[in-house]
Amino acid sequence: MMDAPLLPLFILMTSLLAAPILFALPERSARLRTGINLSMAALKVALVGWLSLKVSQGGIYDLRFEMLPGLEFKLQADPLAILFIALSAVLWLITTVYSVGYLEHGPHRARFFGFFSLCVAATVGIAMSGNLFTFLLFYELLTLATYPLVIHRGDAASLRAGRIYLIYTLAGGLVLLLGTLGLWVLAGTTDFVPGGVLADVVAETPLAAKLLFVVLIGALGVKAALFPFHAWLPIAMVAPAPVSALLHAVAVVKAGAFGIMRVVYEVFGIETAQALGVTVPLAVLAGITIIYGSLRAITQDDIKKRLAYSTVSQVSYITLGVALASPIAATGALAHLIHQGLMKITMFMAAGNLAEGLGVKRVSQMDGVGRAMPGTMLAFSLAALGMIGLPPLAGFVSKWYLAQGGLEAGQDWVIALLLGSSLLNAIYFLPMLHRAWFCDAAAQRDGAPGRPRIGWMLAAPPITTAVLVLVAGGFANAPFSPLEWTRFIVAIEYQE
Amino acid sequence: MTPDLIYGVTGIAVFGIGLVGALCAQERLRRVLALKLCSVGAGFLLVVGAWREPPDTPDPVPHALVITGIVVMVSATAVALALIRRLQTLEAEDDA
Amino acid sequence: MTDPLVIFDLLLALAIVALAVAALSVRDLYAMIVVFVIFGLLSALAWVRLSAPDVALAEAAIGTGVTGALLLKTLHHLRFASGQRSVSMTPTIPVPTGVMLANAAFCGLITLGLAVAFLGAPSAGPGFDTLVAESMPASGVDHPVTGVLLNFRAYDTLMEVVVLLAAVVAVWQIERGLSDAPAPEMGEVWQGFARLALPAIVVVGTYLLWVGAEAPGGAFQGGAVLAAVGLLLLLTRAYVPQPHHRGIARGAFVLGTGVFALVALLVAGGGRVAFEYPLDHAKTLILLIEGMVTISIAVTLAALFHGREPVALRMEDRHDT
Amino acid sequence: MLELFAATLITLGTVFFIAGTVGLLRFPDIYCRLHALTKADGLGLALVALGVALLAATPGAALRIALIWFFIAVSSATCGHLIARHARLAEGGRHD
Amino acid sequence: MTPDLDPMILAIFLPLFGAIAAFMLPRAAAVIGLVTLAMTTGAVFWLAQRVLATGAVIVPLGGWGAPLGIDLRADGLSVAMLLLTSAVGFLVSVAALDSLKGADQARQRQYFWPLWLLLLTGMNGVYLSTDIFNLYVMIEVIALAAVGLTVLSGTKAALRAGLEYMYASILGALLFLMGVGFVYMQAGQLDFAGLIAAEPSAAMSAALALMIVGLLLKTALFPLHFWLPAAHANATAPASALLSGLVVKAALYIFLRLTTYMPLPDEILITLIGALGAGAVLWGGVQALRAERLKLLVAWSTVVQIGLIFIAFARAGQVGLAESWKAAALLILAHGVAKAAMFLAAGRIKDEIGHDRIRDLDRAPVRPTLAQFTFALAAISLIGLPPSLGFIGKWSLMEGAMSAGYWHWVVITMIGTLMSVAYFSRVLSAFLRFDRVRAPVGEHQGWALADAAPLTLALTAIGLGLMAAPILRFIEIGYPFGAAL
Repeated sequence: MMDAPLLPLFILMTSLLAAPILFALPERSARLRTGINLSMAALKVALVGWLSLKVSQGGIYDLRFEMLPGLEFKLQADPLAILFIALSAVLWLITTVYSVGYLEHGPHRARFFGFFSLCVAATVGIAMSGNLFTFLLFYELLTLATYPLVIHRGDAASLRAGRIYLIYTLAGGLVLLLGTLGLWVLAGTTDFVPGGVLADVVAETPLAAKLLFVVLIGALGVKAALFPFHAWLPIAMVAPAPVSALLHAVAVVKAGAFGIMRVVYEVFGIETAQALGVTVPLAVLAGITIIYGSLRAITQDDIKKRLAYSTVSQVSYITLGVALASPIAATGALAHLIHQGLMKITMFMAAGNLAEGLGVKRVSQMDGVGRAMPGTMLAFSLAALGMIGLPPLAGFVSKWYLAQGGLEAGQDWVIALLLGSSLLNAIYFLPMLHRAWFCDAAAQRDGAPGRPRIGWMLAAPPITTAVLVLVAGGFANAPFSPLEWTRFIVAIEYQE
Repeated sequence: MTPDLIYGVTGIAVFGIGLVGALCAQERLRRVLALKLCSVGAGFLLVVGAWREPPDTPDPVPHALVITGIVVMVSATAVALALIRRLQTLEAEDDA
Repeated sequence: MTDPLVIFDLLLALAIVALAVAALSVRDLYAMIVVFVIFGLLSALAWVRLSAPDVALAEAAIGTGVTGALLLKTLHHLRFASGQRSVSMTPTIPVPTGVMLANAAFCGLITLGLAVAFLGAPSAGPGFDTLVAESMPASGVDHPVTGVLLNFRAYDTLMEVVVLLAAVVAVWQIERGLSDAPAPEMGEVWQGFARLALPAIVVVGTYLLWVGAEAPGGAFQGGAVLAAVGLLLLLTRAYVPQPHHRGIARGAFVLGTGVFALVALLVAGGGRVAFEYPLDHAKTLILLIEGMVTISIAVTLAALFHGREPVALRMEDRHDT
Repeated sequence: MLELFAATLITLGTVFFIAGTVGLLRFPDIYCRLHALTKADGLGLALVALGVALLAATPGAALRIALIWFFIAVSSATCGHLIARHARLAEGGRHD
Repeated sequence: MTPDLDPMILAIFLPLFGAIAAFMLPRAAAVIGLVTLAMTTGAVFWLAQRVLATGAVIVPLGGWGAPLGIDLRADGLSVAMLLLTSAVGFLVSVAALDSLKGADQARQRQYFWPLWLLLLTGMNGVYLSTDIFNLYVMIEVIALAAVGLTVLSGTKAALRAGLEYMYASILGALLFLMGVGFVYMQAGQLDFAGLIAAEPSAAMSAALALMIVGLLLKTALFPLHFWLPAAHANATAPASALLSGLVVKAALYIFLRLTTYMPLPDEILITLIGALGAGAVLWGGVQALRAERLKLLVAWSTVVQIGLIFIAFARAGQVGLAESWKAAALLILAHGVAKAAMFLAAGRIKDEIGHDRIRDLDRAPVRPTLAQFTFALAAISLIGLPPSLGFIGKWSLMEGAMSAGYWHWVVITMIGTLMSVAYFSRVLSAFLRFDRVRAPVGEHQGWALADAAPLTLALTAIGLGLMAAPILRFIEIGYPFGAAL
């Protein structure tokens, strides 16, 4: 089989090069734009499949490019990267279909899809970054590419939200720059190495190392919506549905969580971090975020805001799993990276369909929508049940591993936390399902005539992802399932 | 007391006076003149530096430099004055 | 027994400083210019005392003469433009006295510091004396200042001519052919004087240029004196610049720069670098350059005095942006 | 002998200059001032020039001094005329 | 007789002859200008190749050699500045072709080219000079040509700003000249080698102080920046781009050079210069936040960037100077490219929309999309977001400051970055707002060829970040400057 050392670069380029082409296309050539979008997305999925095959066979991909003396731009494709890229590639393909349908007659489509591509390129870059410096480059690119998407509507509300989003994320980026510089000055390298690069520094100047940890986690915590840096996420809900779907399920928050993973595992090294005594506070912070996000979600009437607070809560599962410093918890965290992505994107796309098809934007308007849009609501319900952790859905698998990991790490409170969180999830999701399926629509909508018209491009994506949620949970032990792949990664990170 | 000492201090004084004028003068024309004073002060310094106790002849290089400086300064002055003239014309048109 | 000349030096120095102060403090702008002209002439005298006749000539002709004429012309224009009103008005908000005093004190401190530095510097310190003396035979001229200007540091001099060119381009650009203040009516005596003076000035200017090779004088001084011809012609309205003269004027402006730069470039080759005149032709080349530069300087200075580009006056030009 | 004579001439010339200057400062209106200045200075200049010419080393130098005297005399006369003329015109303008 | 052509000589003489030709033949000025720019760029590339091959090169003009004669010297840093000048200059010239094409701009067209080519002569001269008096003459060439360009539009605001600029320029040059006088008195020499050899003394300190203050005035470091915003904001777009992107860099370059030859005698002075830079960053940032017009905002951002460059210079104190100049040089290059792009884009936006009031930008039914995009790209570099060259410069700045433990510079830089995000996002959010326009928005009005030059510049500003390592290696050629003289 042909060997392509530049494969990671090709994967990056499928979306990076698509962006300028999409920008340059005139607004009206919609078909061509859709064609480019879909073929690039499909190409990326194929390339990622090939790459993961090669990596599972032991292939090593490592591209370097000197930016400053000693400081390299470095792309690598390790299993952890593959996990994230695969998620992005698949969901990009699905979301692209959804966006094409969603924006069929909207304005500024050239701009939208250009930045959309850039955004995915940044996510892929973040995944494949071989050092913190490269990570920083893509992290900032992600901020810049998502800003125009967040304010896509161009009205006062979205601009206000955009400003808040920009302030949070750029400030976070600046702090990350500070942390990267600190790492570079302290350790003389910013490379991601399993086991970490800071063992010597921790031994010599633990205070500086602790400070560095706080700075880095603080910076990444902004994007990961870690309490107390989460406020931007619900506000950014003004963005169009596909943007919310992709950003919250994949790009932005996951980039933050992924970064925390890289920092704990490959900058500090899990043992060094444990020795430094920073993992438990991080786990506690994650725990607080989980509960806090769920509590806030209960009180939200706006569907997208409720989902957003749910994201705040759910993403911290990943942080929690990382911080517990147990291989089993880590497996759960990594699996949750995928599972939460699948579930959350389903729910956002479904919410978008409700708004598009029925004009339903609030929980209180959801009465009877199940009958009006059964496919969409079925998908939504599956994802919601998964979130709550109902076996055998995907969410159950990750929660199960997290709980076991908590036991293994001797942090018994995690069990209570997970149970409490599941309970809260049920409290804010089940009423939605109840309204959708068991309440009468007529009470609210004055005899909405017939079925709402949404095209297949809107209807199919959430159903597809919902099926994936089922599959990921049900066939968790199959080869190439997310769970199997995460075991492969954990073996590397824990250097077993 | 030799001429170089006397005129050196003179040159620095003239430079200083020009500096005050350049910073404080109100009228546009006077500011140009103040700058010209500064340039004369700088010229003094170079000419003084070139001076040698007679019968030695002075160093010709600074003389050349000062001549260059004088020509440069008249060019700059001409441009500044042209600006002033045009501005005044425009402002007078506005008043009218 | 002090040298009586020291007393003269001291008095002259005092007068120079006093005139400088007077130029900045006298209220009337016309008086200011007159005081400045006297100041310039006395400075030139001081430079003669410092054995710098070339510089004195240049300062008297260009630094004082041409500058004074430019200032007077501008003042005349300002008074005309503002309709005989006092020109001392400024569009800026008056600076508070406190700020002025602070500025003055600040400048005074700087001046004191400079004076201390000056007194600490070596008197008649190291210089180029020996180097110039050694290199003069290879320079092609006999007068050291000319040697420095046209040979050792010819590049500086070329750029100085470029500055003049830039100035005249900028001035033509700035003054958009707007109507000028009318020339003052001078009378017949003046006309007669001009007729008498013009040829004499031409002779003097050419003489200064020619003599520059071995004695004080040279292109700049000669050019300035010749520029006086232009000033006289313009003032007497014996010559009124016409739009169709612009081509010739442009040619005259760039003549010095162009020839200078061309010569500098063309002598390079065969192991020589730019500006390295072959020794046999050095004198000729320098004279050629000086001649062309003199013409340019004379015409340029006169054009700077005249100010605006001679374009056909149309109403729409007045608001040309 | 010659030097003494020259010195006397120069001193005398200086006296006239001083007298002219005093006149410039003390006389009431522009015409009187102009009168004092042109007359006294014209004579003073001539005397000083003559004295200096006597001291000149070469005939060429003496000739140059004579030329200088001539041109200054002519230009100062012209200047005097111009000033007076300007003054009268300005006055006429005021009376109208 | 075939003259020996030397790229250094060509870099100075080509624009000079071009200026003469453009002045003599006003109708063909644009063609002459473009050809000259292209040829000058070629000469500079030739020079770059020579410097790459052999290291620093020297031409003793007139064959005399310093100190009697004047030497031209090209090393990595000077060639980098030359490349910046001619390449940015070429693209700005292309943009000028379009932005000065109006029927009422005949005079502007006629005078733009000779003035700009004279300006180029002066700047190239500065970058190759090794003699402080020659530098004085060169900065005067620059000053006169730059003032001419500033007032090209002939509006009253431009003239007022131009006059203020003229005063500041002359004063700065005269302070420099006075410093030259002191150097002569003490050292008896005017070339850089003489400066290195000179003993420290009161006269040399005075000389250094005078020259530095003069240069700071010309480069507009806070609080000597008073002339800059109005001058840069009121000039026509291509002139603004040249003034802001290139002209202030000449004085900055002399400053960098001078301080390597005459080291600042005291740590306090370096801190002071850094503190002035910090003042520029903060004050300029506040003013940019308050600016009502787009071009004024961009001009204030220049004040900020100049301050940042001086912080980069001072970032690691006296000990760090051997490295700090590189960070400063990177920022100079980055700002040169990005600011030129930004001013051109701002000019395009103003042309298309008809005004540049930030408050009303979002009311415009016409959106010059490409110019707005260019503006955003340039802002990325100016804010210092990766992977732009501005980011690399800022990284170097902060890295040096952190390694030396000078945390205050890190903090100031971060505050400055946040402020720049704030003031640029004022503009960018206006671009992206649509709900205040009643008429249908013509979003693609701006796909004109005129956008090509600024867009290229903006993309270059970002792409150059990827080239930072070779750029750094290149500007180090011939360093330390003194040893190779």
